[in-house]
Parts: sequence; C-alpha cells; structure tokens
Amino acid sequence: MAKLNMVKALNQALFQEMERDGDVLVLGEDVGVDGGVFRVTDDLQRKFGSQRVIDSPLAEAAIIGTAVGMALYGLKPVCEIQFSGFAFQCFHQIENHCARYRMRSQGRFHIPIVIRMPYGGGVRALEHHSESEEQFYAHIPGLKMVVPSGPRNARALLAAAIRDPDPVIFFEAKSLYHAAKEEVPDESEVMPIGRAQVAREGDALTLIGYGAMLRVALEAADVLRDEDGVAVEVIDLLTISPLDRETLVASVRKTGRAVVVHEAPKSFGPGAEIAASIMDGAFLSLEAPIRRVTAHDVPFVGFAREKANVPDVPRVVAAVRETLAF
Amino acid sequence: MAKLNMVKALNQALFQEMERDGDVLVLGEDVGVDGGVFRVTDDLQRKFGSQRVIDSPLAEAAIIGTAVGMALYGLKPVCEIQFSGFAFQCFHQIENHCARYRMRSQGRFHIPIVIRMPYGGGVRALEHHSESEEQFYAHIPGLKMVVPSGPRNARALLAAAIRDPDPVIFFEAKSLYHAAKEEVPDESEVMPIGRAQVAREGDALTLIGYGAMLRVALEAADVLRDEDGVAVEVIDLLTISPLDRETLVASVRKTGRAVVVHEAPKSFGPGAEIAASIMDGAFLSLEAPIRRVTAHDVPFVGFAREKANVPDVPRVVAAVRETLAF
Amino acid sequence: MPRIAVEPRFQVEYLSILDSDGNLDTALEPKLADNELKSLYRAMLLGRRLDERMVRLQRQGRIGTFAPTKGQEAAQMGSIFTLRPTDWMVPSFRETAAMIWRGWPIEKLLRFFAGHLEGGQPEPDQHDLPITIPVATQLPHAVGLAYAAQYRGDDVVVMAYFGDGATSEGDFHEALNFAGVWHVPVVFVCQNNQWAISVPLKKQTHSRTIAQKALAYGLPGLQVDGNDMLAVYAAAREAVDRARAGDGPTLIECVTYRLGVHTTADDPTKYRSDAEVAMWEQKDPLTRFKAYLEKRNLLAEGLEQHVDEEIAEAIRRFEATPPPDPLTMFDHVYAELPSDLAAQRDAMAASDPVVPAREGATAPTQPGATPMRGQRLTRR
Amino acid sequence: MPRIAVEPRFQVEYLSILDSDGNLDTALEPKLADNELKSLYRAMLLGRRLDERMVRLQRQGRIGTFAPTKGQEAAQMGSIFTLRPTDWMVPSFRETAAMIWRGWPIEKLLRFFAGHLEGGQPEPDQHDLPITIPVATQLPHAVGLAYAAQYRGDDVVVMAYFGDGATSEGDFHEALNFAGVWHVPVVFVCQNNQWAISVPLKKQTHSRTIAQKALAYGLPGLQVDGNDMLAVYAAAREAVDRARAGDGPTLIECVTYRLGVHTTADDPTKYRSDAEVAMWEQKDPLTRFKAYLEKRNLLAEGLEQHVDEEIAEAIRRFEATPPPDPLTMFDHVYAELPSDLAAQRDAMAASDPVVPAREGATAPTQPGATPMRGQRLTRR
Ligand SMILES: Cc1ncc(C[n+]2csc(CCOP(=O)(O)OP(=O)(O)O)c2C)c(N)n1
Ligand SMILES: Cc1ncc(C[n+]2csc(CCOP(=O)(O)OP(=O)(O)O)c2C)c(N)n1
Ligand SMILES: [Mg+2]
Ligand SMILES: [Mg+2]
Repeated sequence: MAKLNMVKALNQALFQEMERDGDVLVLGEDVGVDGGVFRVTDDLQRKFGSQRVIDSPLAEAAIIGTAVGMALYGLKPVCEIQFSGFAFQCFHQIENHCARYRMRSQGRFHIPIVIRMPYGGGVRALEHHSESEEQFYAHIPGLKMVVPSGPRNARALLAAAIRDPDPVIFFEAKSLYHAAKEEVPDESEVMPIGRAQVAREGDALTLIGYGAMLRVALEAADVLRDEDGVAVEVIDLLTISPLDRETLVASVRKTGRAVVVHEAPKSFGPGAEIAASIMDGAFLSLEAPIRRVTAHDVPFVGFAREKANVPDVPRVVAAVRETLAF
Repeated sequence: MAKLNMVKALNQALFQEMERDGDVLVLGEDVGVDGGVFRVTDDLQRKFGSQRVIDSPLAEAAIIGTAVGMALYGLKPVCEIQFSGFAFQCFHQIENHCARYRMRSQGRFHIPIVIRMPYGGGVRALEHHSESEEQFYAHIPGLKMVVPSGPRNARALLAAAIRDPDPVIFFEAKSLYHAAKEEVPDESEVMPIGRAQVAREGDALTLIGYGAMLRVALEAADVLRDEDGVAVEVIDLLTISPLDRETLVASVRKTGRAVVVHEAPKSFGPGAEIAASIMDGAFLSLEAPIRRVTAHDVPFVGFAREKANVPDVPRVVAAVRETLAF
Repeated sequence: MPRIAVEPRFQVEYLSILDSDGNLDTALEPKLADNELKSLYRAMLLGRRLDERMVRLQRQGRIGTFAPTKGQEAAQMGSIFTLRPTDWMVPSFRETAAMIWRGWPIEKLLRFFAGHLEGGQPEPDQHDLPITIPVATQLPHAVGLAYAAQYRGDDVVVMAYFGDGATSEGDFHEALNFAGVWHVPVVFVCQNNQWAISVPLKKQTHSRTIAQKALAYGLPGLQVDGNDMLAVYAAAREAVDRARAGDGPTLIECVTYRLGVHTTADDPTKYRSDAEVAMWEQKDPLTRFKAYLEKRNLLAEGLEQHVDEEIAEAIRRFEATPPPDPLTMFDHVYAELPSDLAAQRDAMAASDPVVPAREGATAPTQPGATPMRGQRLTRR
Repeated sequence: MPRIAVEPRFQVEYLSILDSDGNLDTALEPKLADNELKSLYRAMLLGRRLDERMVRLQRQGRIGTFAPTKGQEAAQMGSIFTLRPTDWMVPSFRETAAMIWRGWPIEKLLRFFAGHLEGGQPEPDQHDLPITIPVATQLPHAVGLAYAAQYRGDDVVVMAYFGDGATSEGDFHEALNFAGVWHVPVVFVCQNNQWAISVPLKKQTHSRTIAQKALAYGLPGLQVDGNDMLAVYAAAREAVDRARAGDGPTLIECVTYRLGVHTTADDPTKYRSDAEVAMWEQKDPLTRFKAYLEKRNLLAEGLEQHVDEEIAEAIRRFEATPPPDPLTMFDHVYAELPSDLAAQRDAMAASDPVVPAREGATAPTQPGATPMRGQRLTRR
C-alpha cells in the first residue's frame, strides 16, 4: 500500500505491465530521457532501455502509424500523444487503421494499442493544451475510450487497457495528475473496461461525470446534500465507449432524473449520447429532461476565461436544482 | 429553368459564385483538368484558368492548410476532399485552424472557406468511400456543417456556403449525385444555412433525416400513409450544425413522437444530439422515446453487406411503428 | 555569394539493364536461374491477363471498382521476387500481380473487389498486410513492422509499395524519417507511374526525381527503369540484402507508367494524350521481358492458355461464393461484443426477413445504383 | 554496381560571416547602414532582456507558460529584418524578438501569455499571423498566403518560422512540396536549435542537415550559422530578394541553440549536459554581434537601461489590463451568433453572480492549481 498521485499511479501501471509482458513498449515524444512532459513515463527508459521506451521524432501520425505496424507484428505499444490537442495530426491513423484493422483483416490482425493523452483544462495552459476531445473517439466503432478519475482507477484501467486486445484511447485529466493522492495496493489491479461505477448512492437524481468532472459532480452533490437535503446519485463513467448504458439506465429508473457534466462542448457531445441512451432505456421513469452542464460551444477561450467556460460546482448545482424543480 | 441532377446543380453553383466573386477559387485533387472524380468541378478550369481552379498535389492537410492561408489573405477557397473518408488527413487543419482562427485572432481574421466532400454509401465502393462522418464536424465549435438532399437545395446551399464568412463543411451524398433531376431556376439562389425544412407535414410523428436519408424517410412516410394511414411529418435538416432546434422542437411539440435516421453509426452520433435537443425543448410533449435508425456501430462492412448496415425503408417503417405503438 | 559546401555532395543514380530496344548491359545482368526467369515471366503474364479479365468483370457489374496493374508488372514482380515468405509485404491498392505472387488466391482478391471483407483476410501464416486504400497511410505500418522484427531479433525485411502521388502525403515523409532514425529493415518501392489519377508528376512535386527525396532522410535513394524487370530486380536485391544485413532502409523509385485507367471509375482520355500512352506502350515491360526470355529460349509453350485457365477456374470459384451473411458484420469489431452492439446484432437477426444482400458477388449492377462515371466505357 | 548519375549533383552549402571568435569575412560582410546595425542590436537586446523578465513573471504566476527566445536572437532578427511591413510574417511560438520587431506591443504579448485571447489579435494593418502552437501547422498557411499574394499580383513575400523538430511533421513536408510546385514567394526559416524539447537532432532525423531537405522539393536549401547575425541577414536577404523577383521559395536552416528552457514548464537539466550549454554560451549571438558593433563604434550609451525601461513600462501597462469579461467568449465564434449559442451566452449573463475570472492577469497562481512541473525552479 502506498499513497500515490495519478502521475505515479500511471507510471506504476506502465512499470508493472512492462515487467509482466515483454511485448509492451512505450513510444512518444519526450517519453524516454525526459520521462514525458508530465513525468508519467519517468524512469521507464532507464529500466527498460531505449528500444522499449522510444523517444520518437515529432510526428504524431507516425507515432500511431508505426505503432500500428508494431501491433500488427504482435507487440503491444503504449503511445503517448503529448497533449490531446495534437492528436488530430494522427486522427487518420486512428480512424483508418487502429479502429478498423480487426474488421478489415477479418480477425487475422488486431491492434492491441493504447493511446494515452493528457486532456482537459485547469493548468493555465495555452491553446490546444486544455481541450476535451473524447467525443471524437467515442463515435468511432472499433475503439474503446477510457477516462479515469483518480489514481487507483487510473492505474487499474491503464493495466486493463494494455491487456485489452483492442485499441484503447486513454484520456488523463491534467488537472488530476497532482490533484490528490490515494492509497493504492502494491500488486497490480485491473478494472473492467466498459463499466461505470456508482461513486455515491442517492435517490433524487442521477449526476453523471467522468475524469476531472467527477470531483465537480461529487462536490455539487455535497452542496445539494448540505444545502438542499437531497441525495444525488453520482455515476463515474470511467469508460465513455462502449458506454455502460445498463448502469445509467438502472440509476435513472430509480431516480427519475439525470444531469450530465463534461468539459467538452455541448453540441453533438458525449452528453447527448448519454441523454439519448437514458431516454431510450428509462423513458417511462423520466420526470424531467436531462440537463447537460458542459463547456460552451466555443473554441479555446484562453485560460483567463477558462473558469467561466468549464463546468464548475455552482453551475452543476443550479442545473440539478432546475431539474429537481421541473 | 432547367432540369439538373445534383452534380450539375453543384457545378452551376460553383460557376455562378466564381463569376460573381473573383476571390472564389477551387482547390483539390483532380478538380481541374479532370473536373473532379465525380465531375462536380467540370469545365471550371477551362473557364477560370488553372490559377483559380487548382489541381493540387495529393495531400489533404496541405489543401486545407494552404486554403487557410488563402482565406487569411482574403480569398474564398472552395476545397474538394475527394472522399470524406480522406478528410481525417486534414482534420488537424480543420479543427486547429479553420474552426478557430476567428476566435484566436479575435476577429482580425476569419476563414471563409468551404470544404466539399462526397460522403455516404450506395455506390458499391471500397473502404473509406462510403462512410458518413458528419458528426466529427458537427461537434467542432466554429464550423458549420451542411448536407443538402437534392439538386436545388444543393445549389442554393453551396452558394450560401461560399458567401458565408465562416468555414462550412459541405457533405454531398454520392448516391444523390445522379439519383434524380430537379427543376432549378436559371438565376442563382441562396438558402439560409442553419434552417431545417419541413419536407412533408404530418401529425403522428416527426421523422428526421438529411442527405441521402431524406429519400428513405419520405418513402417510409409513404408506406406509413399507405399501409397504416398515419401522417408522418418529415423534416429535412439540411444544416446539421448549428442545429435548427426550433424547427425540431416545434414539430415534436405537435406530434409528440420522433424518429431520427442517419447513415453514420449510432453511438455518439448526430442522432444523439437531435434526440437530446428534442427532449430538452419538448419534454412534456414526448409520448415515446426517440428512436434512432442508423448504421450499426461497426467499421466499414464491405459493399456486399452495405444494404444490411445502412438504414432502409423497412427499418425506418418498423422504428416508426414501434414508436407509435409505445 | 561563395559558401562552404557541406560534404557529402549528394547524388542520385539511375539504373537500367535491359532497355526498351532490347539492349542488354551484360555486366549488370543479374544471375537469375532459368526457372526463376520463367516464373517471373509467368507471374507478369498472369498479372496482365487477370487485369484484363477483371476490367471486364467490373464492366459487367460482377466486381466493383478496382485499380488495374497494367504496365507496372516489372516494377512489382522485380521487387517482390526478392522477398522471402517470412518477409513482409505492405501493399497499397494496385499490387495485384505482386499479391498473387505472395500467395493471395485470385478468387479471394475478386471477393475483395466484390465488396466482401473476407477477401481482405490474409492467411494466418501469410506475412502480408491487406490492401490499404488511404494513400501513403500504410508506410508507417511498414516501418513499425520492421521495428518490431528488429526488436524481436527476427530475420525479416519489409517491402512497402506506393505511388508517385503518395510521396506528397505527410505520412510518406514521416514514415521515411522514422525509418531513417530507427535504421530499420524496410525497402520503400515507389511505382512512379507518372500520374496520380489526373495529376501528372510535374504538378505533384518540383523535385526532379522521387529518388532524391531519400536525401531528406539520410537514406540511399535510387532511380530505376521500372519497366525493366532485370533492373528492378537488381535494385531491389541490393536494397533487400542491405536491409537484411542491418544496413537500413532504401528508397527505390521505379520509373514506369500506368497503361490503363486509374481505376475502373476513371476516364484517362480526359487528361492525357493518346500519343503519350502510345509512347509508353513501346516500353511495355511484358514485351521487353518476353523478348529477353525468347532470346534465352525460355518461353514455355501454351503459357497464355495455362494462365487463362488458372484465371477462369478462380473466377468460377469466385462466382460460387455464397452471398455474405450480414450478421457476420458484428464478428470482428472487437474481441468481445459489447452489449449495445450485441443488441444491434440481435435486432438485425430478429428483423423479418433478414435483409438479403442486395449486391452479392454474382448480382448484376443494380438498376437504381448511381452510375459511377467510369462505368461507362472508355477507350483504354 | 555502376549506375548512371542523375544530373545535377546536389549540394548544400554552409554560410558563416562573423564567427564566434570575432573573425569577419569582409568579402561577405553585408552592406548594412550604421543605424540598421544599431536597431538590429537593440532588437536583439530587447528580446534577450524581455525574455529574462518574462521568465520571472512566469515564476511569479503573473503569466502562464511561454517559450523563451534566448540564444536565437540572431536567427530571428537577421531574417525578419529583411521583410517589409507589407510582407507577411508567419511565426511559430518562440519568435518573441521578431514579433516585437514586427510591431506587436510587449504588453499585448504578455496578455497573450496571461491567457487573454486579446493578446493574439494582430492590428488591422499588421501583416502577421498570430502565434501557432501546433508544430508545423502554420507552414501551409504561409504557402497559402504567398499563393494568394501572387494570385492578386501583390508585391509580397512571406516568411515562416519553425524549429528543427517541426521538420518531422507531415505538414512541413506538404507545405514545402506545395511551395515548390506553386513556385510561390515564401522563405522557410528553420531555427535548428538542436533540441525539440528533450529530443536531440540526431533522434529527430537521420539527415545530415536540415537544409538538404529542400532537395526533396526541388528548392534551394542553405545552412547558415544561426548565431551569426550577418550571415543570417545575408542568407535571408538573398532568399527574400529571390522570392520577390518571382524566383520561388527557399529553405534556410539557421544552426543555433536554445540556451534556455524549452518552455517555462521544462527542466532541461534532465536531458542535456551543462557542458553542452556552456559550449554554446561561447557562441552567444548577442555577445558576438555586440563585439562587432563595438569594433565599429556603434554601441549606444545606456542602451540596456533604455531597453529595460521600455520593458518595465510595458509590464506596467500589462498589469493595468482589466480582468477579461467572460461573456466576450461568444463574440468571435461566428460572424453571427447562432441561436443556441446565444442562449448559452444569455444563460451565462443571467447566472448570478457572473463568474469572476479566477486567473486574471494580476492574480497570483491559484493555491489549488496543478503545479505544472516546470513551475519549480530549474538551473537555467
Ligand atoms: C489519402 C487519400 N487521398 C485521396 C485518395 C484518392 N485516391 C486514390 S488513388 C489516388 C491517386 C494515387 O496516385 P499514386 O500515389 O501515384 O498511385 P497510383 O494510383 O498512380 O498507383 C487518389 C488521389 C486516397 N485513396 N487516399
Ligand atoms: C503537433 C504538435 N505536437 C506536439 C507539440 C508539443 N510541443 C511543443 S514544442 C515541441 C518541440 C518543438 O521542437 P522544435 O520544432 O525544434 O522547436 P523549438 O521548440 O526547439 O523551438 C513539442 C513537441 C505541439 N505543440 N504540436
Ligand atoms: Mg501514380
Ligand atoms: Mg528545436
């Protein structure tokens, strides 16, 4: 048992999985000597050598494209894209190839790749360093899209992603990297991909969040408990796609109301699928429309305005109150 | 007045807009001498010269990237991406720059660019030649996303897109290119971007489609009228983003029920936003969950299985009947 | 302004052994055994005849769009012939002749072009990637395969194919750059057939050769007469041996010509002259290699007929392919079917009747289908 | 294997005029007027002093992450000095010295780095693109600008900046290839500062020089001592004149060194040695150019002080910037606000209280904010 922040927990997952399986290698910009700009790959190169922990040239499409080739050969590359904002450079390799090779080759090949990316705001960063692009991956059949919310589930989900035979996009909230430490057992753990968790039980409304927004959801639930005396059920998605509709629907069948929180812009965003899926499965239980608390439909606003753009506790509380009052 | 198919209608829009405005130019692979692989740019180079109708090298990112530069200078490039499946190569230029330059430069620059792409199935094509990727663009703030459904609105919407000061992604359904001819007046017309149209009035249910799926929706409505005696209201979205929520909500307030049809895969797809937005605006009128009839959440299936993947009239009819019976 | 020259001075070479007039540079003539020469010629011929047959199948609506090989048989066969079965082939979309050499059954390729994904499935022991449609995107895969082979310590060379147009894509650049830095055993074979659909080489790049693009990555680059089987073979042999010896990647530019349509949806009369095509027909790699074999008395009797029979039989097998079961579209999305996808599958299974495949292998073109413009006949 | 050499043989040259020991090649010495030399030096000095000041502002939490110029002043000033105001500058993210020369007010740049988008807005008459963060993506924009200028018949040259790491990106390749084919008036200025964050040049490319990458596009490529103001100026002058004359694009590689951190979030001690930095400090472009001016008796009294005052005043103006109004985030999304976005704006306006900007220009770092690791002090 040790208290780890998310950076250390992720680093440990990489260590453990690389020790467990010689086919796992790490590839990306500055992941070797520098240990990654956020230090998630710290010390890996020292331990596993520069053939297994590769400082690549500055080219995202080739990072993913060569990793696809390695995966076709049977290796299990874990790629780091330095910031999720730079993954559109390799979006064609992800969509054209990572997501499709199993289908295209009718099972002869599969792509056991993990693509890690820091995402989201909260670190006073420049453009392309604070966006939240999970929706783009969630809509691609053949991919899985995972977003942990704390050190322990981050470690367990990264281990699961590395062992998963299919391509996993793994988003790490930058604002969580050093936000909190958590007790993490020494032995490696694996959490199933594709399952949401009830982070707090309640009966008045289902509040759905993931990644850095989970904390916002939980704090909002605190406020609502303390100020309004209502018990909000908080769900931590953990996996965006494939979406755990069963858990969402079961919760809303109980509570009758839901609010979704995410950092991505609203329109055509992940909240839409969550809302539509809940409507599908729990229509007769729904007592109010499902509200979405999200970033606005605007490009990067500059970090001086970020706080006003990304959901915060007051906005979530207000949306829950409105939904409860509907 | 002349009867034109969609290829000719689009070609005419390009002619008319280029004659109207010397800043409009056309750029893409094979758009010049060859007139585009679907002939939408036929004869433009002969008329306007190879400086204004440019056969570019084979590089989508540079087509969009150089067009951004031209737009920054004040020109109005109309780019063709040969098939929408190859636009992920330039996705970073679209997301990083087309969509953001107005914001980044706080209005000093704007990007009056149009990116035309043939999309969708129905032409017995190889992989990446029959997918439907509108969702990826719809989720990007700063872009507009347009999908015409017939020759006349295609011509009018392309004219509007070219005159629009903001970047417009313009999807042309390949299966509509030669599907039908329509009377089109000689003078150019402009239709407002951002407005859906009621293609057929009805009161039993709102059936929402766009592009090639409009025909499927209309035929389904025929079947339902003839076989079930119900009047389904059919809405042709025309613009995906910004979404015309007013028209959708007004219709569902009247009908109480809705079904959405699209060729894109279901999960995290455009139907989710449409459903979530209708729930938002017409919750108290809703008498059944909003069904989505879409392609399945699978990568390209090969054209021999395409018919079983893309929505067709029987699937839409079945979904409407279920929704009516809910 | 005088300046200091940076050493070394770069140079790009052009290799030709058997020219179109039949002149042979005997000093350079590769030592190929008689049966090797014969099987090379048979593979070229098979490629050519199949190509012609496939164009007809496409016109009849029995297969969909495909990209003919015609004119590029020497570029393909001369290079692929240097690979071992344990080496990897990374094709683009025009390497029919080379793919058949690598063991792809003809009927499988036909199924592929008839829209059945089963046609794209390599055999378990086959070291071949399937056809890749998005131009140049397969090149980083080749580099990754080579890296993995090197990582595992396997004696493997990777050969990747692409066109002149592909060299404009960012993926080409990034792949060659990674290959140079990683020093991996890849041979990049560019079939410079002068055209990328309607765009001629001079509108594709201002570079005098494609071979010289290797200099940007610190790699050797060589230009070769791509219609000269012997020259292509010699260049590829050298590059493959170098890669195998651990001496890194090479870029080979095969100067050749696409004698036919870009794909069956293309009408080349729109953008290039008959005279140009006629000029290149004089350089036909098949005639040239045939003449060489003739001189060496290696031409087998009735070869055309044998080849045609092989093709006809494969077509019979292809036509006997049952229509595809739509439900199998869910089989290879993930290792395990997620629940919502399982529900989609169940809904399809329950729908009555199961939607029949509208466009099976043997079905003629739908009357209602959009006429892809190339489906009208063109002159070549 | 003997082969035919393809003409021409390629060659890449290296240009140096004033070396780090102060030796001057008088034959090559550019004819710059005294006041030109003085203003060049002033701009370099301003760049250096501002850089140092900005690092302190960042450590104090008064601005966010930025990329210091230190060491690259000659590469930037020697090149940008050759542009006219009507020419276009296309920066990446490290061209502070050059941007100020182009007329960006210091306080505006500070606002930019303090997270206010207003800081990225060029003046209406300014022919400058704003800072571009995604590496190499600005290069096609430069080509498009140049194409547009040529299309309009305007007498305009475009100069684009990027680093050594940027040359690995597909966008670099595609941009240079388009520039070559279109023969447009662009000068590509690569500041090869030896590092892309922690990745040294030899892991970035196997190419011996970056200049030789021009050969892949049929362009002239030249390597220049990037710490030699005179050499950079001479090379840029030639390239700009050539572009203006209609003779097409050029790639200039300025061999220089990033003396400071990559950005203020970086700790270079992790990946490079003190000895290497010390070696390059000997080649400091500022000292070298200062010595040259000293010899020519062109150093003004109290210049440091003037420059520092200019900076101090700009910082005062910057600190007086009012906190940004969040509602303006909706002003520049589209020309006209779509209705749903207007509703989002209205909701924000109605929310009580309007969320105050947590991190205004003058606000100290939030106690709760994630410590970006570079915010701890590093040795340089
Ligand atoms: C990324 C991408 N863009 C566009 C296309 C459409 N397309 C298919 S082949 C082709 C031309 C390819 O030219 P070249 O690389 O010279 O190969 P060739 O067809 O001549 O063999 C184009 C533009 C594609 N398949 N992929
Ligand atoms: C497309 C993209 N990928 C990654 C990054 C993160 N990043 C910022 S600067 C940099 C290194 C750039 O190196 P170089 O081009 O040599 O410029 P320098 O920083 O040395 O001036 C990286 C990897 C980015 N900004 N854009
Ligand atoms: Mg070609
Ligand atoms: Mg650098």
